[in-house]
Parts: sequence; structure tokens; C-alpha cells
Amino acid sequence: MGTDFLIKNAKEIQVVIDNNASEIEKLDQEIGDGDHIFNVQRGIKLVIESEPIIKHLSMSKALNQIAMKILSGIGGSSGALFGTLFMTMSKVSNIDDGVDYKKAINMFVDGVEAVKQRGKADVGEKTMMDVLIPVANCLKQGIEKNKDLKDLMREAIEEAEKGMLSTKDLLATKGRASFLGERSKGHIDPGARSSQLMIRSVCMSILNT
Amino acid sequence: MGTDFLIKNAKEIQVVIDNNASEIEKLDQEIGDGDHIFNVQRGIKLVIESEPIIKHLSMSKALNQIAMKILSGIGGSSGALFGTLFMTMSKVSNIDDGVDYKKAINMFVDGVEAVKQRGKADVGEKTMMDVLIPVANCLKQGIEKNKDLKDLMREAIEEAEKGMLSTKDLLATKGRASFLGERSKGHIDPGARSSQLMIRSVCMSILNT
Amino acid sequence: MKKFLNSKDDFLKESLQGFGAAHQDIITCHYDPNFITRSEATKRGKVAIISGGGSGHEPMHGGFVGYGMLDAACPGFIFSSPSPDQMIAASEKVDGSAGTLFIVKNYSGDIMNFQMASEMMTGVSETVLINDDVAVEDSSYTTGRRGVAATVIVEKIVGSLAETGGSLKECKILGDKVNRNSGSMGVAFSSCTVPAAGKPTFKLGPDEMEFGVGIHGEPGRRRDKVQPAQEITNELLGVIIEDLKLENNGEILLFVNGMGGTPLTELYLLYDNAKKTLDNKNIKISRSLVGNYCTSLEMQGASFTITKLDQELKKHWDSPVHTAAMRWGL
Amino acid sequence: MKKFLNSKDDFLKESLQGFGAAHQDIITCHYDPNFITRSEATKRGKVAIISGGGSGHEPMHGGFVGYGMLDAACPGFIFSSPSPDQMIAASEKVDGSAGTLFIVKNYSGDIMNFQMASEMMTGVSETVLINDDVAVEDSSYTTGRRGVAATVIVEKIVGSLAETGGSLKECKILGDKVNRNSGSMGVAFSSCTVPAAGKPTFKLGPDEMEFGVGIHGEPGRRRDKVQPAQEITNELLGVIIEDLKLENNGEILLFVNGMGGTPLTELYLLYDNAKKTLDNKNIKISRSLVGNYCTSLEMQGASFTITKLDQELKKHWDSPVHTAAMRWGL
Ligand SMILES: Nc1ncnc2c1ncn2[C@@H]1O[C@H](COP(=O)(O)OP(=O)(O)O)[C@@H](O)[C@H]1O
Ligand SMILES: Nc1ncnc2c1ncn2[C@@H]1O[C@H](COP(=O)(O)OP(=O)(O)O)[C@@H](O)[C@H]1O
Ligand SMILES: [Mg+2]
Ligand SMILES: [Mg+2]
Ligand SMILES: [Mg+2]
Ligand SMILES: [Mg+2]
Repeated sequence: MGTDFLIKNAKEIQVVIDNNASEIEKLDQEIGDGDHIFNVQRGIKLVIESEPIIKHLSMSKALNQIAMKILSGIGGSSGALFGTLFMTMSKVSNIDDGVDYKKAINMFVDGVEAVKQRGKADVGEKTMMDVLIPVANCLKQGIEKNKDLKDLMREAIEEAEKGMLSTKDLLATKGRASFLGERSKGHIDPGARSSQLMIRSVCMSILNT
Repeated sequence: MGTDFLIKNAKEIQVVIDNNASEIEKLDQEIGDGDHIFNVQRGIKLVIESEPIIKHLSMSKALNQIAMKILSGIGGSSGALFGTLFMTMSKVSNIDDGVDYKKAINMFVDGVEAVKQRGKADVGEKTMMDVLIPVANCLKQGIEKNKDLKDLMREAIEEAEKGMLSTKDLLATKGRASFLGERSKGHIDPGARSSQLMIRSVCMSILNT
Repeated sequence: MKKFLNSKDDFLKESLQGFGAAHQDIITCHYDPNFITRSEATKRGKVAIISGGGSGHEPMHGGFVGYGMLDAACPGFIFSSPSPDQMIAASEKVDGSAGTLFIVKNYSGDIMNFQMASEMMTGVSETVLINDDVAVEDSSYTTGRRGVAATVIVEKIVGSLAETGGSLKECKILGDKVNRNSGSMGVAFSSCTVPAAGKPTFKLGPDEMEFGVGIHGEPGRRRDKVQPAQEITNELLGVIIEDLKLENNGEILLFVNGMGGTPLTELYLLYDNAKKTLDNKNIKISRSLVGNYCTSLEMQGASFTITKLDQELKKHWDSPVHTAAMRWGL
Repeated sequence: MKKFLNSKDDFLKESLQGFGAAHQDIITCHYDPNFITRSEATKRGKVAIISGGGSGHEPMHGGFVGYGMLDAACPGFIFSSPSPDQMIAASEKVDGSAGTLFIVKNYSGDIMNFQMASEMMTGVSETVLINDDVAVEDSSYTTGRRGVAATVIVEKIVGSLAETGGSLKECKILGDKVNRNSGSMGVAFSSCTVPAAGKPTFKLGPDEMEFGVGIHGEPGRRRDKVQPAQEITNELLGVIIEDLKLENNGEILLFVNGMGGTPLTELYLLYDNAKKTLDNKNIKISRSLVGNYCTSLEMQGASFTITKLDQELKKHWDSPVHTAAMRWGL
């Protein structure tokens, strides 16, 4: 798995996010400040634009570059969170010696743990963590049990969707939506939706290879 | 003709103006700044409120009091113009010895002349002068020719209406409407309309006595 | 109509009371007739500078009463000229035995009411008439151009001269000079709502703008589709530059004025765009003012004012001023 | 959506450029990453005060960079927290070898980005977290209250202490104290439109208001019919007074803040109404601020902020300040 994998997935994610842009926009307007879709679109665009640089970098440097683009390009909560995800992944040891799916999954699991630290949110608080944590857990158990990769990808897609849908009825206690109190109920969390879409995109792309 | 005549007419004018308020409002919105109706309503209200004071005053003092109420209560162009009308009338000599219709007409004619000086506008400039000047001329000639008072009132009502309607196709060259240039055409001047209504009200009240 | 008010009738009075209370170190509000003076009495021998006009253009004029600018302001009802009794009472209160200079915007109502005040009051007075709005074709047969945002510049500069001992005549001459050397033009994206009327003065489609709008929502030169900011800027400045016959290397004051409902970010963007236009023409911005100074209630829109500068005007622009809405050097 | 802009992507940059050009005597704008600094370098030994947050609240924070207030401001995209690279670059530029105090409003995004900056930068830093919005129920389980207009008061007061030699720790302590002694709450009559979105963030009926609205158009406590100003005032101040446990004869600073689209006349009317409420409760307004300082683009609405005062806070409030948006004593 090389930097081309990163770029290919970024491009596929861009398509998926663009296709669901108006829904995501509406979600953040309902329980946030409406910018989540633009933040994410800006970040992805910046990542894709740096393809010429990224493709010649080692895996760790490429991931760090992506983290910096996400941090400065997305801004806001999701910039810090997604940025933390990639920055942490870039720091996992020995990734420049080659990354297989197992290592990739471990990197992701470490990344999600760091995101959890950064945002101090756990499952059940109506944030992207309701997608990221269950997916990370599922993947981690999957490789521990040596599950078939494609089965695992299908499971992850399901976990992500379940987590995303679960945010609908939750009371937000972290992030901007928490200011709404009870009024936050009844809406899917925008960050959960965008995370779920991105995870599905990556898993699908692995399924299709 | 005493101060009771002034108050009675003010009250009748109030009714007429209120009945036509939305039309006058619209006219000043179209070619002015939209305040003419409120200016006039405020002025009349102040005049009527000072009935307890006015009714004990001599004619000259009563007219001066009305002029001051109009000046400060109406504000804007029409405050200065209507204020000048009444202030000038209050200064016509010997009015405290009693006012008959002839004298009243002469007072009005003097008043209109002063208004013309104040605003530096003549007939044809799309202002209240297109009503006031023709009416003043008609009344003046009427008393010179010793016309029947009731006939004269009917003539004045007609002159006022003609003058008011004439403003529709005129190009404004004075007042706020002049800023519009050609775009001022096609709308009746608000001050012409309010003046015409007031003149009609007074003439009708004389006709009905 | 949504406004912070309790009743249409008390709107102005409560607003003036709040203004008076919030700035009692600088100004005092007087009622019936309404006028605003500095909280300190006028120095003997100082020309009194008095401005006034309809309310709804705040901070103009009350926000400019104070050291280095106005001695008094007479606020009329919303968008209606003040009445003579206001100017008479104000000029009696702030008289410094050196005469009164009235600063009057060129509207029939304002002119007539200030004229009546001049005739009826006891002291001597002069009047500077402001007519900077280049959107209106000028002609000696008509009322001529409207007075708009350059009023702020005139009040600052004349206020400075009066503070430093200028005579009534000198103040009048300087005021006329600033007015002659100033041009303004604006554009509106939305109408405004006079509280008494309760509904918008005019209507604009969702993609329309009024080009050359007046500060009371008077229609402008034309109604047009909204254009990119740089194009609006080029056109507005083009008319002003032509009117003022601005030359290469000329020094100017650039004033980007908000109409009330346009955020500062957009005003600064207009400043940026204007600088590009002016740089291209080799016109030097040597003084700047950006903000909501001459507003039209909550109207969305902006205007540009350019004043040609020389040493004298720069000196009086830079001198200290201490008012509610404009303050520096003190 | 009608805005003065050329393209959504260049909006912020052009606006910053205009701001930089119009106030080059006070501030300098830096790009990629974006930040605003004073035009003069930080004195050695002075604590650097840096604030930042999403754009769209102008003049906050760029308008408060200058003598006596901020050393730098980091503007994010409209309503989005700035990113760590901005804070890192700013703190390197304005470092005075006495540490950096970050002033951060309590939003997850702002907190996380400033935290990352603190971790990644070389110098030492402290953070004052602003959470003055009493509209939001506070609880240790949640993000807690939003940071809103009291930020302006904190920046002024802490800026003054830093200017007069306060240490990083002292600045942090004073900032926390001002925040603890401040409460704010606002109401919106209209939504605002983020340029990138192109349509209003939320919708209000023609007679509705959002009570307890946030400065990004976040919904508030409830949606209600528009009330008379005095009633709105009583209710907003009631919540603040209870939260701050204001006592008889207490001295306060009263800050009436416009959200961007509300005319000054209405803000002063609110000041008047607030004074009546406070007079009734024997609470003494000893300092005042009225104007559009912490805005939400072109939103129509206003908020009240009350800060309990003591000698220390009054001294630092009164001290000279020279920024684009707030200036006195200089
Ligand atoms: N503390 C947190 N932990 C995890 N996720 C969070 C946290 N705060 C916010 N989020 C996520 O960020 C999303 C909002 O992102 P975005 O709109 O880009 O930022 P902002 O809230 O600053 O405007 C939310 O939908 C939520 O999923
Ligand atoms: N110079 C003038 N001479 C005569 N009438 C005038 C003049 N200027 C304005 N008017 C009249 O005043 C009317 C407008 O009055 P009003 O709306 O009360 O004042 P303003 O124009 O100051 O808002 C116009 O319709 C016109 O009839
Ligand atoms: Mg958001
Ligand atoms: Mg009018
Ligand atoms: Mg008027
Ligand atoms: Mg945001």
C-alpha cells in the first residue's frame, strides 16, 4: 500500500462527499453552524491538489503532509480531529518499510484513539466518535481474529452506518450541537455522517480491488 | 370666523387625511422618502391636542400657535411650508378684529405667496405649489369679481383637484422627487395630494354651513 | 418589521436617552425640542458648529458631537428634517459669541427648516450646504444633488478649524471647500424600514441592487443585477473620479461607508477593491475611513466618498477628535 | 445572497487586504497562514496576547489588534476556528520572550486547534477560555457555555495588563477573572448568510425571534414572537443578573452589542431600556460600551454583556487603547 492508495482514496472520497454535500450541509445547519461540508470539501481539495508533492514522499511524510493540509484547510473541529487522525497515523513506527492492511488497520486504530483524546468525546455523545470508535473496535477485533479482509470491510461499512444512524436520537454533549441541549435530538450528526461516508468509500475501494 | 373654525377644520382634515393615509404614504414612497403621511398626521394631531390652549387665544395668536405646532410637529419640507403658510396668515394685519371669508381668502393668498418664496418653487415643478398657487389665484379672482362664496368654494375644489392631478405627468424639479429626474414622472406628488385633500375639506365644510 | 422598540412614538426619545446615558462624559441630550450638545459649555470666542438632519443615519450627527467636531446636533424624526425650534434652542445653548455655522445637507426640507431657524434666531449664522452625491445629475434649475456621506468629512474638518480658533467666515469657506472637493456615490442591496411606516421603503428583487441610491432609500440612477464587488467599485469610483476631475498623483481621502446592514468584512473588501482601482489610476490614498458612519437604518449597501486633499485639509483631518463615534489623538 | 464580493474563495483574503491597507499605521496582515499583528514589533519582556476564531464577527478580533489590546489575531474561515499553523506563525512573529496568552472562545473547534498550536509551538503559552453565554445551561458533562461578546472585554482588560508589564501568569489570572465576572445573552431577529453557503443559516418567521441565539446563528433557548424591547431587555438581563448573582449597589460595565445588522439607534434604545431595568435593581452602570463589536455577519439582533467591576478592572478598562475598532486616550 503506497501513497497512490492515499491519493486514489482522496479522489473517491471527494466524489462521495460532493454527492452528499447538500445533506451534510443541512445537518450542520440544523445542529451546528453550517460550515462542516465546506470545511471538509476545502480540506479534501487541498489534499488532492498536493498530489504532485505527496506522490514522491515516503508514507510517513505523505501522511504528515495530508495531516497539515487537513488541519489548515479544514479548520474548525473537524480539521483538528481529522488532522489528529492523520498526524497520529504518520507517526506509527516503521510505516515507511511498507504498509499492509493489517498495519493500516493498526494505524487507523491508533489514530482514532488520538482523536478520542483530542476531542474528549466517547461513544454516545453524538459526534463523529459514534462512527470512528465502533469502526476502530470492529477492525481491531477483526485482525485479532484473522477475519477475511473483504468480510471485515463489509462489517466496517455496517458498523459505520449503524454508528452514524445512532447519533440521530442521541443528546449532544460535545461539540457545537451540545449548546442545543434537548433540541439536538432528532438530527444526525454532520461529522458522523461525513466520517461514515469516508469510511464506506475507503472500504468499498478495498472491496473492489 | 373664530378659533373654533380652525379647530373644527383641523378635526375634519384629520379624518380626511387618515382615510387617505395609505395612498399618500405610497406616493411619498414612490418619489420621496415615505414620511409625508406620518409628518402630516403628527402635525395635525399636535394642532388638535392644543385645542384647550388655542380656543382661548386671539386669531393671530391661535394661527401662530398652529404654525409653531406644524413647524415642530411635521418637520421636513412640508413642515416648513405649511408652517410658513400659517405663520404668514397669523401676521396679516387686523385679523384680531374679526375675520370674514374675504379676509380669510386674502390671508390664504398672502400665505401661499410666502410659501412660494420659502420653497422657491412655482407651478409646474411637481410640488404642492401646483395645488396651492392655482387655488390661491382662483380665490383671489373670485373675491375681486365678487363671486358667490359657495360657487367659489366649488371652483377651488375643482382647481385643487386639477392641480393635484397635473403633477402626475410633470418632471419634478424641486423637492426630494427631483433627484429622480425622468423617473419622477407618472406619479402624483404626495404634498400636492395632501394639500388638495385639506383644501377640499375646508371648502366642503364651508359649503355645508 | 422587526425592530428593538416599545412604541413607534417613543422610539426616538428612548434611543436619544440611551445615547445620552451611554456617553454622558462627552454629550448631553436635551428634549422638547430635541438636540444634543457637548457636555462642556462652548469656549467664549469659539464658532459653534451645528449640524442636523433626519434621524436614521446614526452615528451621524449625534455621534459627532464633541471636542474637535460638532458643538450640537439636531435630530429630526426618522428621515425628516429637524424643525427650526430645535436649531434655535441648540444655537442659544452652544453660542460662544462668535456665531453659528450650520452644516446642512441639500434637501428642500433641511434647507427650509435651517433657513427659518437662521431668520428666527437672534445670533449671526452661516450655512455650509453639502451636496456630494454624484449619482444625481446637477442642474441649476433643480434642487441639485443630495448631501450624503461627505457630511462626515466636512464636520470633522470644519470642527477642527473652529476648535483651533477659525472665524465664522473661515469656517464657512473651509466647509464649502471640503464639499466642493468631495464626491460620493452608493449602492443598496436592500431597502430599509422606517419604524413609523412599518414596511420597507422600496423593494428589490433577490438579485437586484439600486445603483446610486440615496441615504433615505431614494431610488438611484438605475436598478441592476448585483455585480461583482470590483465592478461595482469601478463604476462608482469612475463617476466620482470624473466628477472631481481627479488627476494622476492626486492625494485623496477614501471613505468607504456602510449603510448600516453590511458587515465590516465587506466594507474592507470594498476598500481593497477601491485601492486596486485607484492604484491603477495613480491616485494616492493618503487618508482612510472605513465603517458605518452615515447610515440608512438597517439598509444593506455601501457608498464611496472621495475628498481631494491638500495640506490644510490633512492637518484638520488628523487633529484630535473626541466624539462618541469618531475618536483619535485624545 | 447579496454580498460585496468577487468570489467566495477570495472573500476573506480581499477583506483582509483591505483591512491591512486601511489601517497600516496600526496593523499588518500576513497571509498563508493568515494572521494580523501590530505594525510595531513586540517590546522585549511583554507578554504576547493572541486571540483568534472564525471570521464573520468583525471587528472582533482583527479590529482589536494594537496598543493596549491584542498583539495578534488569527482569523479562521467564516465561522470556522483558525488552524494551528496560524497560531504558531503568529506567536513566533509577536513573541516578546515573556510567553503567549491565547484568548479562546469555548467551542470544541477553537479549543482543539489552539491546543494543538500550544503543543506544536516552541514558546510557552497559557490560555484563557471564554464562556460567558448564559443562554446555554452549563454542565461539567458537556462542552459548556459558548464564548461570545465578553471576549471583547477580556481582550481590552488583559491587553492593558500585558501592556503595563503583567506576567503571563498574571495575565492568565486576570483574564479568567474577567470571564468569571461576565455574562452575556442575545436575541436574533434574522439569520445571517455564510458566503460559502449562499443561503441563510436558519429561518425565522416575519414575527419571530431566536432567544439566546449564538454568534454563529446557533439556535438559542427558544423561538418566540418578537416582544417589545423593554421585555426582551428584562428577560435577557434577568438571566445574566441571576447568573452573576449581581447585588444591590454593585458596579458593572454594561455592553450592548449589535450582531451586525441592527442600527445604532436601536442599540441605544436597548441601552436606555437596560438602564431602566438596572436602575430598578440598584445596579450601577459605571462603564459602558455600545456598538457592533462581536457580530454575526449581517445578522439583525443584539446581546447584552455585563461585567462586574472592581478597581483593578476599571483601571484596565480605562487605560489607553489604539486599535482599528476601539480607541481612546491616544
Ligand atoms: N469534541 C469533539 N469530539 C469529537 N467530535 C467532535 C467534537 N466536537 C465536534 N465534533 C465533530 O465535529 C463536527 C463538526 O465539525 P465542523 O462543522 O467542521 O466544525 P465546527 O463545529 O467547529 O463548526 C460535529 O458534527 C462532530 O461530529
Ligand atoms: N421646494 C419646495 N416647494 C414646494 N413644495 C415642496 C418643496 N419641496 C418639497 N415640497 C413638497 O413637500 C412634499 C414632501 O413633504 P415631506 O415628505 O413631508 O418632506 P420631505 O420631502 O422632507 O420628506 C412634496 O411632495 C412636495 O409637495
Ligand atoms: Mg460546523
Ligand atoms: Mg417625504
Ligand atoms: Mg423626509
Ligand atoms: Mg464552524
